[in-house]
Amino acid sequence: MNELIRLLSYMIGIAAFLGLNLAYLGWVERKGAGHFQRRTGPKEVGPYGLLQPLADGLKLMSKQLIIPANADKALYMCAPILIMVPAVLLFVAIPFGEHLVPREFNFGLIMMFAFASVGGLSILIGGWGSGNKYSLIAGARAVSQNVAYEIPMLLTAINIVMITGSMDLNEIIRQQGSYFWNWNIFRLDKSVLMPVSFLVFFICSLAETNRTPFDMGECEGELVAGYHTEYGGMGFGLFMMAEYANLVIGCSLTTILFLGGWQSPIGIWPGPHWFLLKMYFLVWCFVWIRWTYPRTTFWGLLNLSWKYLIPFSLVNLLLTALFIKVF
Amino acid sequence: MSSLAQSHLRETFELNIGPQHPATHGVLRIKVVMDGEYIDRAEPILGYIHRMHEKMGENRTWNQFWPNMGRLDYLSAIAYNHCYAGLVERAMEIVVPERAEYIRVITAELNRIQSHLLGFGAYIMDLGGFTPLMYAMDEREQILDLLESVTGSRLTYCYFRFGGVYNDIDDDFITGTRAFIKRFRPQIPIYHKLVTGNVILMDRLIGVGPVSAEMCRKYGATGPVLRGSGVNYDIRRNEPYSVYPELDFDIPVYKECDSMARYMVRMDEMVQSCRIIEQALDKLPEGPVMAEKVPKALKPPKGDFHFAVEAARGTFSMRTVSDGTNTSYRMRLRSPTYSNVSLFEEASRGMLLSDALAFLGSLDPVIPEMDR
Amino acid sequence: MDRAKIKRELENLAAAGLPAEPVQEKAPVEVQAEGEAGGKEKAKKAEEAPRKNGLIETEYAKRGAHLDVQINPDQVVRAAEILDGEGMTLEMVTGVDWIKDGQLEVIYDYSHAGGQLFRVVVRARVDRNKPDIPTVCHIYGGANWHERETWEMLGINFAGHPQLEHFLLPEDADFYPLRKDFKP
Amino acid sequence: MSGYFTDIITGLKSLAVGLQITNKEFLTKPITLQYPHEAVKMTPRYRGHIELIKDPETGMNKCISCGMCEKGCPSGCITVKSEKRPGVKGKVLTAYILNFTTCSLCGQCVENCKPGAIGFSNEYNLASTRREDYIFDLLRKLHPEGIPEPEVDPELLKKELEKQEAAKQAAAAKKEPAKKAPAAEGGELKAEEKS
Repeated sequence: MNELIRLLSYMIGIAAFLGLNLAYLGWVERKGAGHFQRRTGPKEVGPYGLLQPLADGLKLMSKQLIIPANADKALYMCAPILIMVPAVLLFVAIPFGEHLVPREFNFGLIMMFAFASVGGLSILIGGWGSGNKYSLIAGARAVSQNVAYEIPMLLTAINIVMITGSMDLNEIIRQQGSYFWNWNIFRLDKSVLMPVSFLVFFICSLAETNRTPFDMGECEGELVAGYHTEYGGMGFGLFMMAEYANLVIGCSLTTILFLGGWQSPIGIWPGPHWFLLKMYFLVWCFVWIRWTYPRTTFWGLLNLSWKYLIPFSLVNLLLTALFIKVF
Repeated sequence: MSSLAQSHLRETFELNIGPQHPATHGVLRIKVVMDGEYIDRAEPILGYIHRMHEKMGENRTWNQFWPNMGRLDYLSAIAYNHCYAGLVERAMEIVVPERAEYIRVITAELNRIQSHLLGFGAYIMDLGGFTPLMYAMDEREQILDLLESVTGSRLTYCYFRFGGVYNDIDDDFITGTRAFIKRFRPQIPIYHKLVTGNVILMDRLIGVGPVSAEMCRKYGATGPVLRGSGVNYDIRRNEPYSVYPELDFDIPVYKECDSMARYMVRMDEMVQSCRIIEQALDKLPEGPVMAEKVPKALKPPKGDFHFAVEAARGTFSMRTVSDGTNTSYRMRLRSPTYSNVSLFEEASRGMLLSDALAFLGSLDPVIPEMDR
Repeated sequence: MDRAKIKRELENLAAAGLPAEPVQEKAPVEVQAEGEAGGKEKAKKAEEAPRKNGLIETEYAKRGAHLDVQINPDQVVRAAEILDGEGMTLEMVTGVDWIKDGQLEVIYDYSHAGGQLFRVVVRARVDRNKPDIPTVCHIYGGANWHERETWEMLGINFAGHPQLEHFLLPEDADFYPLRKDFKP
Repeated sequence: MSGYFTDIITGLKSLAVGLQITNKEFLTKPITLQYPHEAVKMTPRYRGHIELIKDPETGMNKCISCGMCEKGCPSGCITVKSEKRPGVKGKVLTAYILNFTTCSLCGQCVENCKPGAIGFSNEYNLASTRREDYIFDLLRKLHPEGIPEPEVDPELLKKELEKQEAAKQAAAAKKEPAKKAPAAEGGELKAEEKS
């Protein structure tokens, strides 16, 4: 019975956390974009435009759902739902605090990667199912991009597993003790390239979430809106929300693996607030980057992956193995 | 033969870029035959905003044709004003007062900066960076305010008149312009830091869309496209009009022939325009701004006349055939974008889609001017 | 670029074109005679008549061109070749409808792309009922669009043009708007 | 190989510089003008739609209904309606209709106007969903409270009446040659112009 109540409260909690994030990250992004560009961003609906997400949501929900004539109906309909599933599901494994975790899996890391790759699949389904050439190109791009970036990402994750000897996310955090020099990003005694490794992981999570400068899938300059060109109303809304959900997941994972999760950087009051602080800082960096850089080309992106990220993560893997053996 | 050998049967598909597409800033349509991500053939299709300005020139009096000049290239309308004024003044042999000529140059150069600023911002937006556009817009607003205070309009200027300009400039405008230049100069290095030096942008522009000087010649491409191909050709220098010979400025030329070169030409031209404006303000003589005795009902002599100016996008020239009446017998507008974009079909062959759009943006097309 | 050479060659070209039309063979003599006679009315009449083939050196400051040459329609390709060899660029192609003479005039504007100030205007007149003129597309790629537009607006048929399709006007346009007898 | 690492370093540096610039902009105040809450100040030379100018002495417009604005307009968007009233010098403007939907704000009409009866207004925030809202009667705009009647000059009225009477008499006297009546009218007009 107790377990049931616990599960129920976690479900409600996650749903609330997710909903709040999806709505207000959009607001944060628009407000941030505004201020990066010498303007103010949304400010008319509610104080500081805080009710803007509600207005947007209402607008999207009240729109008519149109299925294009030559779309594959089933695929077209299931793509936006499919993209939300892993995003929501993965919250189950994220340890927000030492005891604030819905379910501790001892293979949490693997699960994260396994489900995250469903996102790429749903983009392909959405792109293919729309029956639109722009969407199709975007879908193909997004998939090959995801494939290219999962390699360095996994290599980096293996690195962490080698250091901590565990795939349990909470265990990984626990091993990075309090004080920030114990975080994996600064574990120079395990491999001197750990900060670089963090950068690699960060870039990969940028690419995984399909955000500028790696938004090849939806680059509005070339492919109109990429894989969600044909989606309107809540279909589009789900794609947009999934982007933010993936953003939160990606940043959470980076926080867990490299920045010590809920551990305190100064040794006092460890808890979920540190987790959220670190995660939102990374989210902010994502927003910041988005409104600073232009988009890369597809070749530029693959070049980056194969010429820089993969060699670096491989070298790092070797170094870690060496360090662990020697020291 | 292995089944992995490349098949000669290529599967291509057609893709429409435009007429309503975020990559084209107007209603340009490009019918692209794609082979995967590569372009097999890209055919620009024009005419979505065709308004037959040339016919309008035939059934309006010379004075009545003025407002059309603001509606061709809405971004550098003053250069177009300049061309029309020069054309009819050449036909009528009207001598323009010196002050008016200086005012013409000052406003035309302000207009050029404004046009390049928007070109810069919109180009980076094409490449996915939205922020530089807003910074460029901020500076551009300052210019629009200045030009509004003297011409009365913000975009579709109808400011020049045969024999001078419509309004004299006042001290507020002069101090405002000087203040603007003072404010604008330090902005350019910031743009270069934020955008030009960015490794992502360099990766997208360097070596993309090569257009050789010979190709420019064959297609009649002018302006930053030609100067980005290493040809030092600028009507302001090579075919001097107005008071440009009295002013000291450089023509930026880049030899790389790629999109980056064209982009850099525009950026450097803004600096040169600042120089021109400063000198013109220093040299600004007193006197009238309209020639005396310009008849209200103009009747240029018979014959055909030609005049060319350097607009923001290249050589804009007009040819008119006058039959001695109060309307033109034939008015021909040669717009730079028309020639510049005509080389797109040949140059874009075999390009990646994203490169082709970076290339198209570097040609900086303004569609109403192209369609006329 | 050799100005004198361009002038000489174009002059020769225009002269070579003269005997091709038997009507025009007589005409220049006639005009000259009239000019010498100095009769006011006759001079006016000569002005009214369509221009004869030949090269005129115009004053740049007054006309905006240095050389103004009128040739036969079949010679425009040769003229383009001469000018192309000298590094000139084709700036625009356009046409004028001389409805009174029953002719259409095609005007080619050449300028020097290398930066020297030298503008050449090449004109050719075609019959209004049979407006055929060879294309210069294969020499100047840029002529493609200009010729296409001239065909569309004035109905001048550029023989050998790869793609004489509607361009600026709607696809079903069956009129030539820049012709003087066009009534919208 | 060294090029490989310098590429990475310069690349990362350029990216960092970009972030620095946007961050600086983030911390400075936005420069946008909150339009509906704050008004834009227009320059005095701003060319809005044209308007009739009130003569401060008489409180009337200065238009003499010559029609030069109508003729000079490239888009033909001006219609001047006027009529002759007894006892008033010249023609009286009854309506000055501007079809703003086709106006290109070129200012030819203002330049062509010899008496300086029209000028540019400073109105910029015109908005409507109906086309008819942009067919302005500028005379009505000038006098929103009602178009005042032009002052009748009693002397002129008397003269005119006399002339009309004379013309009538002349017409009655020479009834057969009807052709001469227009001549008399012409004379009347000329006299008016002189006065």
